[in-house]
Amino acid sequence: MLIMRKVYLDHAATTPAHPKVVEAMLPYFTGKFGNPSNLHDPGREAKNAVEDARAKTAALINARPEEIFFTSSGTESNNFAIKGLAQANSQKGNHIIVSQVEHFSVLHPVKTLEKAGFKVTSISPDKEGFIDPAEVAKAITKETVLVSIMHSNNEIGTLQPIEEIGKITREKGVLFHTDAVASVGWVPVDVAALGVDALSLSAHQFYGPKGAAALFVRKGVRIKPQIEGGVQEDGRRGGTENVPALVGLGKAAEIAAVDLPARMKQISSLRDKLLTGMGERIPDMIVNGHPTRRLPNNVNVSFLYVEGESMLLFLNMDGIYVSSGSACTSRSLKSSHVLSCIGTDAAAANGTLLMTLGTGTSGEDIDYVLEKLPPIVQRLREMSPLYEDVVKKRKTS
Amino acid sequence: MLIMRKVYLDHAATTPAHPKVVEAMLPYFTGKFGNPSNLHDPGREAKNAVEDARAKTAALINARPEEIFFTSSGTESNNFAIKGLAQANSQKGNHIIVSQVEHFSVLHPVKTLEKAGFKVTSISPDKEGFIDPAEVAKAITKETVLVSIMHSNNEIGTLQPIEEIGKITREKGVLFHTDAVASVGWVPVDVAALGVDALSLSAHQFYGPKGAAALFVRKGVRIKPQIEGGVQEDGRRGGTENVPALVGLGKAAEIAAVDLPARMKQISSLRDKLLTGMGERIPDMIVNGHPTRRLPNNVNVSFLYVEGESMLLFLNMDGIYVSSGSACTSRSLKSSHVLSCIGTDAAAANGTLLMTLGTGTSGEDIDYVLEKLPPIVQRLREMSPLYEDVVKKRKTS
Amino acid sequence: MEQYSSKVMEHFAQPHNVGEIENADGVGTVGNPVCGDVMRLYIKVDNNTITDAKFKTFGCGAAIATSSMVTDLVKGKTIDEALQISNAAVAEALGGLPKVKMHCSVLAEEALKSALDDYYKKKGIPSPVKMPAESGHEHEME
Amino acid sequence: MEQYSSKVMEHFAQPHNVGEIENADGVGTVGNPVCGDVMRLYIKVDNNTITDAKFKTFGCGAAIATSSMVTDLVKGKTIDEALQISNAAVAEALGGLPKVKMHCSVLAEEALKSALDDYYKKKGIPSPVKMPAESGHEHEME
Ligand SMILES: Cc1ncc(COP(=O)(O)O)c(C=O)c1O
Ligand SMILES: Cc1ncc(COP(=O)(O)O)c(C=O)c1O
Repeated sequence: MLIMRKVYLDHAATTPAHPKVVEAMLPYFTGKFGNPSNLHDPGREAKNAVEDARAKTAALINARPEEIFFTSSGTESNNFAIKGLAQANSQKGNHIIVSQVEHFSVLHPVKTLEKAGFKVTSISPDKEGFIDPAEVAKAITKETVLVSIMHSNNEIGTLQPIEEIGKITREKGVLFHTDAVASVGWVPVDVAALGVDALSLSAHQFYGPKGAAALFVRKGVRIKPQIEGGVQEDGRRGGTENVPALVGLGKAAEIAAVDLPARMKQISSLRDKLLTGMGERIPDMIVNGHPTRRLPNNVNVSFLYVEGESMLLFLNMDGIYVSSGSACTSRSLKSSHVLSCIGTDAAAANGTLLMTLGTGTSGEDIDYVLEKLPPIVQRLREMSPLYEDVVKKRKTS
Repeated sequence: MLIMRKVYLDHAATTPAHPKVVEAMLPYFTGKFGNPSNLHDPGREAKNAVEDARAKTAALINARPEEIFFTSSGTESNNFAIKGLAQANSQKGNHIIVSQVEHFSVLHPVKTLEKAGFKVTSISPDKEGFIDPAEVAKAITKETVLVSIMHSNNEIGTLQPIEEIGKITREKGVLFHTDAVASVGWVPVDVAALGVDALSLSAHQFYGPKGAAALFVRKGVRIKPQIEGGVQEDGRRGGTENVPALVGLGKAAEIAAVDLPARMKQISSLRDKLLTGMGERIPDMIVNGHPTRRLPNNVNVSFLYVEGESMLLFLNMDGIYVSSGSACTSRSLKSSHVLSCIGTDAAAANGTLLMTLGTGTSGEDIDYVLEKLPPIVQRLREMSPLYEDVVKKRKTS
Repeated sequence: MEQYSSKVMEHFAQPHNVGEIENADGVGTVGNPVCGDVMRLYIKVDNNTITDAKFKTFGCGAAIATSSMVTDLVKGKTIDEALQISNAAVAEALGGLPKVKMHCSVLAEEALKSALDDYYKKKGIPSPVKMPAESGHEHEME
Repeated sequence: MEQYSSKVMEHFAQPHNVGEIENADGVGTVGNPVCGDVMRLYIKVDNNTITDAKFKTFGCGAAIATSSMVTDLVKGKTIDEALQISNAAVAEALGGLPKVKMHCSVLAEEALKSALDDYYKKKGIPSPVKMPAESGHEHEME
């Protein structure tokens, strides 16, 4: 029997939990199942586990344990940061600055605040998705209460100049949040060096479990709870703690802290192999994002004249799992807002594949993709009226 | 070696996950780790698992799958219900009706809405914690947009007349939410029979995992998302789904649907044995809550002249795990608002133990408690100046 | 999003009638690359009967499958019969389409009508073809 | 809430000096059952020295442990020395208390001062005792 190779290249969507993460979580479902709010031994045991996880999560980003507030997802962390910081500090002003390429879990809460009377400045990126710190500086007014610029973009992988922006916001006394959900576990993230006041991270993005995430909030910064009515998380976020998942987050943070340098080196070299290999084999390919300031595991390319979902589905039949920026693969039927903001032609955007590598990706996996992908693109091009038109035009010219 | 008996009587705080629940969850951490938003096979597999869990959760409460919105905790479900329903339907009016004995995850969001301009009527319970439907009817005005009355009280176990209140709210065209976090899995809950428009439940309260909960929202009822920016949960609640935990919730719901009648019968008979046994062995004991309309697993008693935390700690040394309504065991250092609302004397409230049985509780466990508890109460009374005064008074009279 | 039916996947994986017809009697191109779907349909007409149909499509799985299906359906039909083919018929023949992909079947109907319209034009006959009303995407919330 | 130190648990599980002193030279009762803590402290004084101390306490683990500790501390001390015993000293002797339980050590200091005050009153001497300022709970958010 032939066993088909499976190549998962969608680590920006989610990662499998590390086996040691699952092992660490397991005792907390049945044996050590206590509620951390309780005073008895089972409660204490659970409380200690949560505090241990908090310390490990803090250590990964160079924060203090009491600056870590656990949530259930990166999306919740971003909602908490945007709404919580704006609401708790609105006496300072009612102006918010974001970038156009933020995740919707930042942009939608910002839109909600806008409806409630906040003013919003949305900074546009350059062609490579980069936000110019000078533009942020220029946008800051006396009324500015919060700046939120993501640490790296989850689609095109561009790393933002957070440290530079942090210097500006600190100088001007403005709160600064960064969505580091796509970064933590893949590149070094140090809240002290970055000078941020709040930072979002999500466990399932770096080999932790789904359902566990955190918001770092610098000591002394006020934030309004969004999930209210519980003493948990120092009164900032109610709800019985998801003890096993938080233990898993702690473990994933511990592993990432150790593995990070090797992880980055190995993955970026495979990333380069994939990118170069595709470029050699497939004409009319555009690489999106910044050539060097990007996440080590991120490949975002547009294949002209073909549509993303159909590529994705053919790759799926070969056991290769990727994402696409295509309108057809989004539930909104709009192609990626990130690609459109960096000026990618809409037709090209619809032919975009997002391939994100992981710690388990091998050289053979990349070879396999380089074998399977080119004929798929070629076959779809031969089926494409856009390609037909281009070929005819090329012939006549 | 003597192995100490461990008797966990704090199932209202949290339950262990059922072994079959953990078994059902396990494949979704590493093998089937996909993100349900993705189109490829790992994504589909995860999506199917979430939809299966949704169907099972719906079945337990007689809802339709598309009426179930997953969240991360009972607290989040209550926040979502209160804020989401009030905000989405504020064109109808700005008056909210709740009871005084609601969980803080209902009361605090209501307080937040009150600060934002909503008017609130808070219905007081009778001595047994019961809310009179006639009082709810009386409180409804043209401006009333939402009534929220809990299905059962998590401290004193009183079951509320939800069906009667549902008749009134339907007649008056007012939205009705019930917090059934303490009820689901312990007593039958049927959203059709109850006539509610929204209902909260939480997996860890009935042998599911922590981190998985749901809000039922009747089809056609509008609700404003609180965690925004994701396509998940039909656009109502963003954030990558906690797939393993939701699978666990589905499994717990499936098990509860089958086990419920046996569960109720067995547990209520042990509950009666505990209550009678304590009453026979310990003088000056008050039973809180309603004698019959109460959760089958709930025992809430006040032992006069002694303080709850010290009882709890001595019981803990004997491997018996309970909660207390005492001010000292709450992080707020205020004794239970529920006991105070039903008129329990504050000193008595500080001597309250909450003991909640579970499916694993045995007759021997109860015997053990009946052996260990009376000498603890007696010892603490002999240490108590309040008891000294009472004994002296009794002697002289 | 709902999953594709097995029939859709069949037609997507091995689409029928891919290609061009040289000197076709009618050609219709509909859709927009910005929205992610462009369909081009070629027909050969002999004695008022469609004897051959081919397509080229830039688009998602559903777009390719509906193109494959609509070309299957028209072959052997008279012009009048072909004009009766609705998007619902195409979707039904594929065992249904996910709700958000129904616009692909509309596009297939449009492509066919546009090819028939072109056929009339080429013939110099006033075209009786009415293009379907709904042709945009159903935009769901993000 | 932080956990109790092992010293606190020791004094809670096996408190020293529980009981009454018949015909005590000073008795002080402080606290309020509504707040969850009432302490009563008895002292026996001989030649300006506290020769015995006993307590009865209604309260949490920390309340019982601080009562036990403060009675230990005063035994053998002169009245003047006893007046110097602060709540911080009691907490420190117990290896620290959780922040939200510091009020229990304040109560223990109060109980002692109240017993000493009573001693002076019984003796008919004007009392030099000043009750500590802070005596309420630190109410944290719910
Ligand atoms: C940059 C960024 N922010 C936020 C999120 C949302 O995180 P979660 O999936 O944990 O809700 C994601 C998820 O992919 C992300 O990439
Ligand atoms: C009645 C009631 N509502 C809400 C909650 C909050 O649920 P969770 O612990 O899942 O946040 C509880 C928890 O004990 C409860 O008993």
